[in-house]
Amino acid sequence: MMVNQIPFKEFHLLLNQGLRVAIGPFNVCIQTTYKPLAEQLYQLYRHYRTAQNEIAEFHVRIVTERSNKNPFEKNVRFLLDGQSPFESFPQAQALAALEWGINLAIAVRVSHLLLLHSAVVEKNNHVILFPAWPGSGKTTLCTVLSYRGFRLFSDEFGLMDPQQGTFYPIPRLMPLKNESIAVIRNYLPEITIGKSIPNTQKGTVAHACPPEESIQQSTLTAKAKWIFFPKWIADSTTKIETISDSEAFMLLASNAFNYEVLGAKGFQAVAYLIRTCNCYKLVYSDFEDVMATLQRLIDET
Amino acid sequence: MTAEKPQKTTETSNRESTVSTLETPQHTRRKLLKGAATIPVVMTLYSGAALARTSNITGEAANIDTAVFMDTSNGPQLLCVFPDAAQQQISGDTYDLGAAPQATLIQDPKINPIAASADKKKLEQLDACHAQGGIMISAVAYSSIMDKTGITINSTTL
Amino acid sequence: MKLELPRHNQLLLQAITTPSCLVQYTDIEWELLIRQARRVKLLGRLTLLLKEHHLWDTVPPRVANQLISGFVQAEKLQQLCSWELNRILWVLEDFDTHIIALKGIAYKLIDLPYAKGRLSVDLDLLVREADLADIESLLMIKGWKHRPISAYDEHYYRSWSHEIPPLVHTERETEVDIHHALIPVTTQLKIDTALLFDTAIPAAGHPKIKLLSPVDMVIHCAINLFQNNEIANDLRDLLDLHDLMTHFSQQDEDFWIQLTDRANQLKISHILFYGLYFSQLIFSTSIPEKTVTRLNSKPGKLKHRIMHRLVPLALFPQHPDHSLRSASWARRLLYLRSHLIRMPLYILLPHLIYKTIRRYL
Amino acid sequence: MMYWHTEHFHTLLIEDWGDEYTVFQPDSGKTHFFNQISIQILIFLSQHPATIEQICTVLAKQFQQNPDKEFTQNIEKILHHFETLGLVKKRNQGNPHDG
Repeated sequence: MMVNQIPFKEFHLLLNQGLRVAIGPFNVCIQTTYKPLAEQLYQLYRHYRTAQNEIAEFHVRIVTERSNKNPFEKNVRFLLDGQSPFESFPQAQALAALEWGINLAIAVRVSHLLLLHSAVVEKNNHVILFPAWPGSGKTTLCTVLSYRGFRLFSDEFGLMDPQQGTFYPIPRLMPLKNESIAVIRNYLPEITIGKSIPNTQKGTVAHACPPEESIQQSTLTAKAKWIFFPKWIADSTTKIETISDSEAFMLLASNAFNYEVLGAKGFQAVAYLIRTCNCYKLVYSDFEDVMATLQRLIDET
Repeated sequence: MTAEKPQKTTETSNRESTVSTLETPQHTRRKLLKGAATIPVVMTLYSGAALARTSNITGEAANIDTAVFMDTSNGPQLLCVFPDAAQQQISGDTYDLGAAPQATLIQDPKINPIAASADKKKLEQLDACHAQGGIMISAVAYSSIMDKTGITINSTTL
Repeated sequence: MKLELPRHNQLLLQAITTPSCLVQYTDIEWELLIRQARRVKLLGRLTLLLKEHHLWDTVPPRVANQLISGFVQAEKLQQLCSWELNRILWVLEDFDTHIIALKGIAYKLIDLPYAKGRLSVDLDLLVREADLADIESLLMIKGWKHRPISAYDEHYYRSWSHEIPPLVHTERETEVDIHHALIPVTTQLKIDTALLFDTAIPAAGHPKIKLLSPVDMVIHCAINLFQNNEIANDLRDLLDLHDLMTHFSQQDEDFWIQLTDRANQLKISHILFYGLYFSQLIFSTSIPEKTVTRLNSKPGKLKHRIMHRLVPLALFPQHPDHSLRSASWARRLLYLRSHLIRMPLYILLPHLIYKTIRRYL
Repeated sequence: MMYWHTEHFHTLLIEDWGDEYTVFQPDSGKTHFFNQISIQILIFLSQHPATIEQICTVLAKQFQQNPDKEFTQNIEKILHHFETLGLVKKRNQGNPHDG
């Protein structure tokens, strides 16, 4: 059952008790009685599949509480299995808190897969990785690509099975930050973007919905073929520079959440990726330009 | 006997993986290390986990009120974090591949938390932090990374 | 007295004591089991049990992935602890002394069954008090540092505790806790560390490392649980105790007599009493009947009854979605107890006030 | 005499990227990057313990260098670094063919 096949009233009721949503290879049980969040989720999660009768890996809650600083104000708190990993947030940031919280839960708990910190898209059954730290514009780039012919795997996590060498899609809401929000609204006016949430820890955030097809195909895995270490530099022309295997190895390994936890398996997985992928540094500013460049590279190989 | 080519020491015998190299891309031989080949070099990779987590969750504190001040015997001290080491490409022969985020407590100027000057002094500590290339980190970010793999500046008996 | 556990805790206990019952668990039960096992650090243990009982193929895939993740993390932390010890030994190479490895790393060194799945975050070592200053400074020269702590905490460690402030090497993450005694110095109980070194046994392959004798290892485990800690979510530590006693008693038939003799000698038999009692109550450890009667001192009836009510409520994890009020109270009371037995009131009251204030600052 | 020897060399996983190497050290769980000369030092020491002079003589020949002061110093520096990483150990005396 898809979320958009459920009437809002029922959806809200499910959220009160614990709504189970399939997000890539994981099921997340989300519980909240905070109605504004229910409304946002009803809009932004509408293409996700519910998994009410399945085991959920993550159990998260958003609860409201009185603010310590201002007794007339209410805050929201994120809970993972009843434990609170963060301070509370202003109510308006409930969605951002939920999304960050789920990311944190994945990042700290999952160790049966290699977790690269990377945007991931797929084209012609080949995965393209964009491993990078925040500020490189990977979410923005990823949003554009996923609505322009590439299938979205994730704007944040490269989930790799270290045995098989395959990647699992985990399409989640894409948190656009600050200037990127307007950039994407202009460039992709047709897509669904949630309300702008100002004053978060990362400035203003607005969540872009992944394309419906990407969510529907989120059980289809694929192997990686290209790795681009991206950097967004204002007004630069698109530049692609090959990098050496050893450098790519070190960059990729240091861009993973749990590379060291996996020990020898992580080492072998990264070595495998480097041996089987073409690795480049990518500098860009213009979407059309970067897409044309990527397309050319894909066609060549 | 050591003049011969290095033996291929890749130990793959215990590799359970079914991964196979189907099509090997054209691999470039441009080296990570540019420059003298006769200077022995070893670089150790530091875990990216902590940095990834900081940046994944939050960034810089929005204002001084949400920054983290640690209580010390010398009054509150700003937690100053040096982020994003992995992105700094230091010019020269090698690439700095980054370390786990480093943090320090700013000691000057000393803050008396109940004095009227406290807010001004807090901002001065922030300047001192910026001068070292650091940022103030929000309390939220701090609490989310306070476990073993994050910045572990504070350890109390709580 | 019987053990009464809420349903969700029964799911956890059954899984550990009778893994064969897991084939009957429904998805809902598996999910609740995993969430509790994670809270009390037993994912690695469950993984080992399922494999040992050839049940791995019956585990639902979503559960199996979480178990593997838990096991991999336990393995990684063990590797980090072993490496930290390796680096400490390297620093102490020219320093003529022995150090005793405690807790998780010791269980690994004696090959205690299931030690491979045990999650231990810190490296715990015991040194002779006379060596303490030298060892601390040798480590600090080679890059270990104390985490910045407040003057109050520094004072707490140096004056009242049985360990120095934790050390962490600048390039690594593992915390090293160096103890000079097994019990905080503010406690009325005293165990002469020299006595422990006298009977310590060598660790295979590590000339500098020693291990507590089997009986002392058990006693230390009981002290940690019922004297030094607050018991909340410490089910794993009681399981350690059960494992140790089971393991040693199989190796040496005089084990139980030696254990009670030693407890009497060290004047901690009332603490060991709780260890024996709860290990048997919860994990059905096979302890000869006479063992308890050989203890010189036991808690009074009322104390015992209260502990019987409180301890299981605190040891087992709360239901992750709805916490029991009785369990919350049990935890609060045991928290107070743990402080009362560790510190005289004139230290304790200011200490608790300080900690309370700091929590709300 | 001071002899250097490798520690658990056989456990290392080494990926060869053409004159540059990434090495996984299971004991420490760390990944290291090596260049050609630094990996050759390890390989040489894994075959038998050697003094700094022996290492320099062999390496200088292999890399067609003068075993001058600077060369020796660089080798010495890296050996001490290897030691802190737990890749090599030094031993003061005894039979060099023990390890």
